[in-house]
Amino acid sequence: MADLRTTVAGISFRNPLWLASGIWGESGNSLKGAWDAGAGGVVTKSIGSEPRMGYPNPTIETYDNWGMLNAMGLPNPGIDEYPQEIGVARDAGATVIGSVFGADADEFARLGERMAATGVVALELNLSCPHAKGLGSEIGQDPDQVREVVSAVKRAVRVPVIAKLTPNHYDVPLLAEAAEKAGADAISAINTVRAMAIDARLRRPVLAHGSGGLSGPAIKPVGLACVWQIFERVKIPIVGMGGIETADDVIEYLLAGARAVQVGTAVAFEGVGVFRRLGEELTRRLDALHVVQVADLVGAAHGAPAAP
Amino acid sequence: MADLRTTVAGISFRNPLWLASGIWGESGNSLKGAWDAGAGGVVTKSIGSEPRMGYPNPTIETYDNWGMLNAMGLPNPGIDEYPQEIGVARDAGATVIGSVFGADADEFARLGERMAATGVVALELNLSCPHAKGLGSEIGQDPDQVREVVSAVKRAVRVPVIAKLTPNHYDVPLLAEAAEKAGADAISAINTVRAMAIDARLRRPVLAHGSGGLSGPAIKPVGLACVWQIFERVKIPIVGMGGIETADDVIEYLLAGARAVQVGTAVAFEGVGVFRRLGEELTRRLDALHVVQVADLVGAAHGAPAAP
Amino acid sequence: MRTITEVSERIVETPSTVTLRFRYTPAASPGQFVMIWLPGDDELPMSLSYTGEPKGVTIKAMGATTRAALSVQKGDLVGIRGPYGNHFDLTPRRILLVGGGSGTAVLAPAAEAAARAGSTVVAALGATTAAELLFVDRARAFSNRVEVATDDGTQGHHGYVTDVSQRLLREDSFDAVWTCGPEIMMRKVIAASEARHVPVYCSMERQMKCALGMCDACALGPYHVCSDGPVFPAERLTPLPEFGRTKRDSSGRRVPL
Amino acid sequence: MRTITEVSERIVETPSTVTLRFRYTPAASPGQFVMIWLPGDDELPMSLSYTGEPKGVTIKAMGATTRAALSVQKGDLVGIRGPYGNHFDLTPRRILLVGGGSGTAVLAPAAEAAARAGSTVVAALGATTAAELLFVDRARAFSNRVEVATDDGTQGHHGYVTDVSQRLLREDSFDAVWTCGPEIMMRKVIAASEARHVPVYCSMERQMKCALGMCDACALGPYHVCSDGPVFPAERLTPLPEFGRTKRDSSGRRVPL
Ligand SMILES: Cc1cc2nc3c(=O)[nH]c(=O)nc-3n(C[C@H](O)[C@H](O)[C@H](O)COP(=O)(O)OP(=O)(O)OC[C@H]3O[C@@H](n4cnc5c(N)ncnc54)[C@H](O)[C@@H]3O)c2cc1C
Ligand SMILES: Cc1cc2nc3c(=O)[nH]c(=O)nc-3n(C[C@H](O)[C@H](O)[C@H](O)COP(=O)(O)OP(=O)(O)OC[C@H]3O[C@@H](n4cnc5c(N)ncnc54)[C@H](O)[C@@H]3O)c2cc1C
Ligand SMILES: Cc1cc2nc3c(=O)[nH]c(=O)nc-3n(C[C@H](O)[C@H](O)[C@H](O)COP(=O)(O)O)c2cc1C
Ligand SMILES: Cc1cc2nc3c(=O)[nH]c(=O)nc-3n(C[C@H](O)[C@H](O)[C@H](O)COP(=O)(O)O)c2cc1C
Ligand code: FES
Ligand code: FES
Repeated sequence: MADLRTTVAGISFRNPLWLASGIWGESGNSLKGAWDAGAGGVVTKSIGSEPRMGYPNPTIETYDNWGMLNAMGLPNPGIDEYPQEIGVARDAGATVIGSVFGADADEFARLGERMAATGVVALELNLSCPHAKGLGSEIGQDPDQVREVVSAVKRAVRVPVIAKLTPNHYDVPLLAEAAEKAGADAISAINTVRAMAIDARLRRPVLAHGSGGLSGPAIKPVGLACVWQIFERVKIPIVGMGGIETADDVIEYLLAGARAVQVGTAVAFEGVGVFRRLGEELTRRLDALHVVQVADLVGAAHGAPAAP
Repeated sequence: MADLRTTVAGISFRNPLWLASGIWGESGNSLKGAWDAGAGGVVTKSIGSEPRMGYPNPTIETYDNWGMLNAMGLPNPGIDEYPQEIGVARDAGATVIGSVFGADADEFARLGERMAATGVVALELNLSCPHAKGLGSEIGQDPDQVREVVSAVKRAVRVPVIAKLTPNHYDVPLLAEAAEKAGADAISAINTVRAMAIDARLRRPVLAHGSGGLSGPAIKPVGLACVWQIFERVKIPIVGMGGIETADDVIEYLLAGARAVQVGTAVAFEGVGVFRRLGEELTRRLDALHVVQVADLVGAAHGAPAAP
Repeated sequence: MRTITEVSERIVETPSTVTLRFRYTPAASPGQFVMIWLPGDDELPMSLSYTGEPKGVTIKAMGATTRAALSVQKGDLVGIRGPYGNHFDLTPRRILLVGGGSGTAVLAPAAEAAARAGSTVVAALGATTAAELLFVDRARAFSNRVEVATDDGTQGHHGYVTDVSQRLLREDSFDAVWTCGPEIMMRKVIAASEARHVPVYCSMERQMKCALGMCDACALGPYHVCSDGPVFPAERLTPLPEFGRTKRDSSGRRVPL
Repeated sequence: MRTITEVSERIVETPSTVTLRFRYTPAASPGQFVMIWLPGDDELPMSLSYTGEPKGVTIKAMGATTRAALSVQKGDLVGIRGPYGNHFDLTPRRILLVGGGSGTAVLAPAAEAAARAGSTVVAALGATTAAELLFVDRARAFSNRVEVATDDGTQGHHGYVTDVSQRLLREDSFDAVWTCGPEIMMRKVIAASEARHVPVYCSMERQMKCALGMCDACALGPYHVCSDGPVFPAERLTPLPEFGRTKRDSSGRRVPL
């Protein structure tokens, strides 16, 4: 039976299927729930310095079974309150990755330090929320600021640092290179794609915030392109995501260059049972393809162009 | 009955539903066919200085009914041969917009001049193909180069110039502003979203070119966000596109700020009859909403945020 | 995917409560809720107080948005998505209903359906004052025993509805108790029912954003009220330290109820 | 959406032609084609020479890619999408088949189906030389009159298959002619049939990229071969200046056939 274990930045995960940030990650009980349901790692909601209410509703729009738009606005209880939530998840034995967002390198560093102190195995820096002015997205689109933020956090913590990138850029690997140069231990990609819903009859945007971020199956081709291109330009490991729903989706991300993946929207469409199903499906599929371990697939589609 | 006519950059169109570039636009007979089928304007395939074979097959991947990935690689017969094709469409009375792509401002200007000489009502500059190195996409992501190209073309021609933008940028309106400053008469958006398909079993990219561009319903939320944001930052008219399949989709683009729209992938999913159906549906829908003319909807959702 | 639909009827139920009826065709079971968007304002979770066509929600003014909802008029457009969540088990038996304030909104259609399916329903309904009593007439149609309580004694028992339900539990025998209202009230209902070994089902309320079991806004212990609830058997709630004590605000912080 | 499927059988039909069979379950009618992807190489349009399970295509080496296709072995994986395009009308009647070279590949399953449905089929099949004659035995199973022609006279009539079909049109009466082969051949078939007022249906070939009626690669006059064809009644083709004379290359330029 195929071995689902994977290693990212020296940390070993029981399987490559992580809970994505912002899904089930505001409360410790939910992190624990996703872990108990079979996730290989659980990423917390992105946490800031202060409690943040997020945007008013509507915060969500769904598109049949192929996509979802959200502008939650980074609601989170703030770093003062949050450690107790992580405590619940850690007590349950979960491998927790702590996500943080901030307005500048200093804030990221301070938050990173406090998050690291909760005992998370790694930090994920949200450099990529497409709908929160001044909180990550502007930083995340500028290679210089990416470098500054990552450097500052690296100086402040000893746990591995994962830089989470936006797809809303003409050259995503450029951002990955900046993160790598600054010492990032891994890249995760992608956050949601900038998007919007308008109601024809009401003549207004649907989301209270106006624009939001697209997630789900519709962005899988976008995520794959980003991971592929990042893999060609950096050496540090990649955690891929965007639209994962099936074992083949996972395999495609691995082939593009990811060492692990995150699952977000599928939790809404299917429930947290998605982790168990994906794990089982992945084992069966790897066995059928005679793949012994996840690592054997990482980046394996590179160098095999579709035409001569 | 609602009046479907619309005006873009001083040119009047019998309806706001244009055939998008790259769909049915390589041959004059097809341009004529789309016009006869009810399109309000027809945009040619993007034409370059030399004949170009494009990429080998596979050039296409489809996703259920919500999206399509392509890397055609800008095949086109070249500007020497192409005028005869436009002749066929013009003889049929079609309102033709000529699309061109080039490697630098000079080439764009020379091509623009020759395309304008064929009698097209306007030029569309393809500054945005996501999968053709050196041909539009690099130019189209750099505001300075956008300005140069548009200025050069404006000096060379008297017909209105439409700058077609990519969504693969952190600040699409910045590109629109550059085009506007350089004298562009209109903006069109969006071209396809950079994306990729990988086959899990074959361990290779599906498209011969590797990456490609996503189109169809999946990118409608992305196109709406771009048009909305461009509308807030420039005064020149906008032609919106990305995933249009229904009259409501058209209305949403109008509300976001478009004065006309283009339809691409829906021609593959439904056939060219999509133009007649959309025209009829749009008329009925506007009547039901008591909208007298298309112009009344343009940008009408701005200033009506979903929450206070 | 929201459906934009017209309010086809607006019924003032009490000084602080209105019912909005609207056409919304997806099938729904009593206990389920919808997200109702008041365009230009918030989107709120509301139990369906009418699960057949036209569907309906019954809204009590609690804060800014629900107050705004009271001014929605017939013909206005609202956005509906759902229905979401689980529902009451309608197997025929003897059911005691304990509704506090707007909590009666979700119990009424469930009791109606249960009665139609052969259940015997006894209802205890409470409110601050007589004018605020909700759906008493509606309850009389599905139940031949409806008892009310008001905090100020203007109608029925002078005091809490839990006094009434406690008495009913003593006087009569039931197979199940269905309750919705302030959590402190539901805690009391549970305590009294457990003493008599009657299983209790509570319809819970928490802040909601996605209603899809994703955003964690409605986290309640290990559950998400939107997807694991809103109807919970009491034995799932009583072990939770937050039940009747804390909820989470929009930021996810725990705050007192 | 492509289906990746294994080649379950590989049959060498002639020195330059092989048939590949594979499991591909979507329903198909004779005349339709698929896009077959040889991973690591090109993707090509190929008519289904077998429309039932396992489906099959019959490929003649023409250029680089089709030569590569000849080396595909049993067990190799190929990508299939489709079927695309229209198909032959299988209403029972008297049908004359005129196949040139690999053109017989698309006619064979159509004639089989027509014969099964009650048609009488007479077949005229041509090739450069005896060894290159395709599906002659298969034709004998659905037709009791199969005549062949070879350019070099190694089998049957020494000369063009159109000589044979012209004679058959004179000797016999037909309700329809189905033809596939070089366009110059099909032009001759049309001329002879029109003289006798027999409607002709031609299966056309053009460069294909999308196969979805979108990219214009297969534009033929006002038609797209992939979505309006590949089967066209002759009266749609004869008015076209390009029919039998020019095609478009990958860039869309008109080039001589
Ligand atoms: C599944 C579900 C079904 C519901 N069904 C109904 C219904 O049928 N009828 C109805 O009137 N209401 C119902 N509600 C509650 C309703 O959604 C809230 O009362 C409403 O969100 C309050 O909004 P507001 O902005 O007016 O009040 P706010 O300004 O947010 O708050 C007003 C006051 O109410 C309190 N409050 C707000 N929300 C809640 C809550 N969820 N639970 C407890 N106290 C709260 C606040 O703390 C404050 O004291 C339901 C809620 C859920 C989750
Ligand atoms: C709908 C359809 C169904 C087809 N069915 C079959 C089939 O069942 N069996 C089969 O063997 N082939 C079939 N073909 C043709 C096959 O797709 C082409 O022969 C093939 O694309 C040639 O590829 P190549 O790269 O090997 O040749 P190239 O290197 O592209 O060309 C080799 C030679 O063939 C000529 N040629 C290439 N393509 C065509 C064409 N489409 N029409 C005419 N001449 C051409 C070239 O000009 C050149 O002389 C079909 C084509 C279409 C459009
Ligand atoms: C409701 C919602 C909330 C999210 N919140 C966050 C967040 O707080 N921090 C973050 O880095 N990403 C956040 N994301 C992005 C996801 O982590 C993920 O990158 C994205 O949704 C793509 O994966 P998916 O298609 O599997 O959902 C959020 C996504 C959704 C749908
Ligand atoms: C097959 C295909 C070819 C295209 N070729 C071009 C092109 O040559 N020039 C161009 O500006 N856009 C081209 N596009 C982009 C479309 O014009 C359009 O911007 C995009 O597809 C979004 O619209 P849609 O979702 O309606 O297809 C092409 C799109 C497709 C699907
Ligand atoms: S409201 Fe989002 S998880 Fe329940
Ligand atoms: S192959 Fe693209 S239109 Fe026919």
